[in-house]
Amino acid sequence: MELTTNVMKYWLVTADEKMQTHKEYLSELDQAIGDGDHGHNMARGFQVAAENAKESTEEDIGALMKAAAMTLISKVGGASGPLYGTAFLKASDKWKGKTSLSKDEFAEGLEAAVEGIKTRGKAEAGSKTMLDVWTPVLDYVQHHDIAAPDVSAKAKESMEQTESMKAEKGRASYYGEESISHIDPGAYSSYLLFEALAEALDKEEA
Amino acid sequence: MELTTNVMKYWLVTADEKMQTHKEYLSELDQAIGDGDHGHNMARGFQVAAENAKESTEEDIGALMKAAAMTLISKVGGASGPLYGTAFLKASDKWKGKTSLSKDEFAEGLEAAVEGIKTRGKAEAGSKTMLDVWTPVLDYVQHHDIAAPDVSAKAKESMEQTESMKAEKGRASYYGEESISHIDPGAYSSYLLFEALAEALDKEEA
Amino acid sequence: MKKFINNPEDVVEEMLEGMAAAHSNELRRLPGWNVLVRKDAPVTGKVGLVSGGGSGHEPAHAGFIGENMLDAAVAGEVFTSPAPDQIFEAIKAVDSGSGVLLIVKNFSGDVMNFDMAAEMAAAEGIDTEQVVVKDDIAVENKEDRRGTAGTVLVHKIVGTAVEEGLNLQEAAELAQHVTSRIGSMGVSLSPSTVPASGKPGFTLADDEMELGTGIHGEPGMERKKIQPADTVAEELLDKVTAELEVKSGDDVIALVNGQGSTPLMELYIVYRKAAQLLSGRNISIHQSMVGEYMSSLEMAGCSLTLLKLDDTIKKYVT
Amino acid sequence: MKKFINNPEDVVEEMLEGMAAAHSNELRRLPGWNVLVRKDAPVTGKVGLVSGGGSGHEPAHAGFIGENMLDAAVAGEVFTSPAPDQIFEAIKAVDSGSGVLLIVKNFSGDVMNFDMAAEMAAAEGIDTEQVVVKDDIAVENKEDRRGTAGTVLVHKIVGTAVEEGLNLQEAAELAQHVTSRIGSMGVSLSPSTVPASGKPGFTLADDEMELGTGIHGEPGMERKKIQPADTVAEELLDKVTAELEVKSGDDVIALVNGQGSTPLMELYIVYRKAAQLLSGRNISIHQSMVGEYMSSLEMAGCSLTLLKLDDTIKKYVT
Ligand SMILES: Nc1ncnc2c1ncn2[C@@H]1O[C@H](COP(=O)(O)OP(=O)(O)O)[C@@H](O)[C@H]1O
Ligand SMILES: Nc1ncnc2c1ncn2[C@@H]1O[C@H](COP(=O)(O)OP(=O)(O)O)[C@@H](O)[C@H]1O
Ligand SMILES: [Mg+2]
Ligand SMILES: [Mg+2]
Ligand SMILES: [Mg+2]
Ligand SMILES: [Mg+2]
Repeated sequence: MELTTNVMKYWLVTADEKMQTHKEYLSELDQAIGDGDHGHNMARGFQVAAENAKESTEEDIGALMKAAAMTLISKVGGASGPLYGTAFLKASDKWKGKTSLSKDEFAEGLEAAVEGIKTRGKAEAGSKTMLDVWTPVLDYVQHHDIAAPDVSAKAKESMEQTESMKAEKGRASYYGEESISHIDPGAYSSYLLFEALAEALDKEEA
Repeated sequence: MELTTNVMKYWLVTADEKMQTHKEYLSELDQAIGDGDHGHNMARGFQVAAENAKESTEEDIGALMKAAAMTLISKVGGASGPLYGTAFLKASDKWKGKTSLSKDEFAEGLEAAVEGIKTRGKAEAGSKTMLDVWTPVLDYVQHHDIAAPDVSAKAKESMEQTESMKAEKGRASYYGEESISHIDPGAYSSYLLFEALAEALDKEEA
Repeated sequence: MKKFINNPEDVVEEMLEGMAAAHSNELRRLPGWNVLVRKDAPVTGKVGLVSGGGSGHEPAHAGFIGENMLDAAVAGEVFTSPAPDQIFEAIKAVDSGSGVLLIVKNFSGDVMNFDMAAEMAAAEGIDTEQVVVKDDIAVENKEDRRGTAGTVLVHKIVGTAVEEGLNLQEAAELAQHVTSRIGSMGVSLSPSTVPASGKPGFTLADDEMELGTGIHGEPGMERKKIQPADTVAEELLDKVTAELEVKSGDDVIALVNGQGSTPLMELYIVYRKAAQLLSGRNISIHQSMVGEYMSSLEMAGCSLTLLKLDDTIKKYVT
Repeated sequence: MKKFINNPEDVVEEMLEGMAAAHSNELRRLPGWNVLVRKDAPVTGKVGLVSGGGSGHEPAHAGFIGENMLDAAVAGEVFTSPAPDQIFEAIKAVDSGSGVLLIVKNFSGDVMNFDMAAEMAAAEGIDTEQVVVKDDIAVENKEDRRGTAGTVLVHKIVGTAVEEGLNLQEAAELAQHVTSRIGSMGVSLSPSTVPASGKPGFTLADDEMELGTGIHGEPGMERKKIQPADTVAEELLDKVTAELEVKSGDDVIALVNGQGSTPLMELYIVYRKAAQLLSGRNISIHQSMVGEYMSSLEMAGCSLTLLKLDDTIKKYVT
């Protein structure tokens, strides 16, 4: 597989579509164990990131993703803004100067992204956060020849598993035991992001 | 007829009982075309006035009623406090030094009371206020040999007539046309006062 | 009714105790009376300034006790005018021999009780003057207009003026002059509940607002579907400027007052539009006030007050 | 949702425009940014003080810009932390070369965004320090405690201290010291509604209150039947004094903060009981604050904050 600049753009654009479509649902998830803004935050940020990507003539994937990172950092706000922003920023650094990514190059960027989230959020997987989607997806990508349906399935399964977890980070942690039996909103938006990636991979394969 | 000091005390005590019994109703009337405090205002003031009257060893009707006036002035508050207070104060002046009142002496006090209300409230009968009970009752007392049932009937009839009037004074005036088809709360409390007077007259006759 | 209270009958007493305890550097309570006075009252050689009215409008009036403001505030029961003996005590406590100006909101109860207090003062040889504030232009007949948030401007301007040495007669004239140039108009979204009654003062549908409500929830001019903030601001502004005949080149003080549960955020949104419109009409805002100055318990809503300045008044705007 | 707004997406922008217009003598807006700064920023030779967070807590934080207080406030979307580039602009605007102290309420979003802003500042050679306020004792684990009304005390005390010449390191240490001696606890009666969502943040039965809610309606410690004000005040006070180990002979600042739609009258009733209990325990109230300092839109409720003073802090209490 090769991920071209166009595929990466397509990833951002598709991610935005999904955030817009699921905006209310994401905020509802956040209403239950947070403050009800996650969908609005994600929709606000990805909208601008996707618009910029669409208009961009940038060929360098690193530069493209860095621009997206900066947009997410400045538009999303809340906790998810710095986390998604840092993730994209760290990945973009690995992808600097490239116009196409091999699977391993892609995985390298993803690994940097996950490290970035962990450092920024002072968290590990298992605390009922977006990391509970990013970490297993990274693991999967690192150890398999990735195919679109598998990435999507992995993300979905991981997202669903956050339902039974107890939140230990972020706003949801104040809900303690009551956070159990709710899906983590950041995990859900991350699942949407990787579903968009799967569609981008599909496109690449087509 | 002769109204003794004891009868006058009995008037105050009975008036208080009626204000307490109808406290909520008076406030409900005031809720419709005012601010809903008339029953609370009247109950607060008459309670203390009646307590003082009960404990008082005063023989002078003027002094007794002046004390009641001062209590009403300081305890009722709102618009009805100065109005009832002034009424009793003006009447008490006419009754100074007396331990018993003839019908004419009583009427003289009542007339002073009505003048007091008019001056204090810058109002005349016909504006849907307590004056629409006080004025006809005064007129009746001035021109008839009063008997308890008649005083009570006159007050009741006058009170009921305020229902169809349009308010032009006090808080109810802001309701304009909407004040129509509501009984004026001050008219109702005045009716209670004269009903109490009727019971006092009854007592005197008994 | 969800309130932090103990017994509904004790709310005023307990509030006053709380105020006196919290602000003991600025004011003190007259023992046994529902009156708070400036700590250093009576101030020698200065005309005393007394205001008051029913409680439930905090910070009015006790919150405006201090230098360049009131010398005393008298607190009635919730939404009920205080009795004359209370007002009289306030007058006695702040009179330094220079006389006392009473600032009264135009409600029949307040007017009558302050009148009686003035008579009591006269009987004891204390000079008083009264100014009755009638700023609520929602009421058509000028003489019947209610006193609302504009009253606070009278406290501040006349408060400054008497501190600078105006005598009682001059202070009364200035107060009258200021009052005649103030107009206010309110709009409410939901009612308040007086603790003693436990029931909301009026009802409004979920999508309705009422234009022109008084500070106790007295009826306004019109009920209508709730409008965007800009539309509301424009309507309030148009009504007030028309009434005061404010025109290009004029200077005003603009006050957006919160009625109780409307967030400061919304008050600023309303203020923003009013300020834009004023500046578009070449009317300059000499001073802005945005916040709760004359509240109505937990009523949701706001009011806009303008004071049309002139050179006489500007001298005392700090 | 009954609010004076236009488009829910524009509330923060329009509020900031309103604030900048209303208070142009005290502050100015950084063009294009959701940042309000002291009019004369940067103040030569003075450490800059920046705070901020989600909007909806007005007057926090912009209402505390001024001498002896903040140099800048950064406004996020309603109840949403502002982004690092916004904070970075604030830092640049107030840095006079003496460095900038960031006062952050402890929410993961705020902490991360202020962290990133500090990194951006470092990359441009601007010194910053941060203090994270964790005053909400309703959360058991000290490190996870939320930042609430106590934050305002840090603004004021450290604001005074830097005006008197403390350098960045000293200011950060003082801020840390002050923060460690602040405890707050809230109790809510009804929720607020974020304009963008249009739905109340939580639900409470008609006879229920929630003890320990956060300023965005985060869950508290316990829901129970609504209690009389005196009981509520005592419970809040007991929890806070126990946590801070306030004892006979100590001096405190006591702040009763309104969450939005609770009338000032009720806040004073709560304050009254707290003050009585403190004085009964021989704890002296050095300074009292009663009102809305850190609101939560139109939430009904209040919180009690104590700051346990010592000689170091007292120097800067004005
Ligand atoms: N420290 C953290 N580490 C990783 N993810 C976090 C952390 N804190 C929050 N999150 C993620 O952010 C999501 C919430 O984002 P959002 O609602 O946009 O921000 P906020 O909580 O500030 O309102 C959570 O569902 C969780 O997945
Ligand atoms: N100017 C007036 N003249 C005569 N009666 C008046 C006047 N203003 C008010 N009232 C009477 O007072 C009553 C209202 O009293 P109350 O509710 O106790 O006071 P407030 O209106 O201040 O709340 C009215 O129903 C009316 O009968
Ligand atoms: Mg959220
Ligand atoms: Mg009434
Ligand atoms: Mg009343
Ligand atoms: Mg948020």
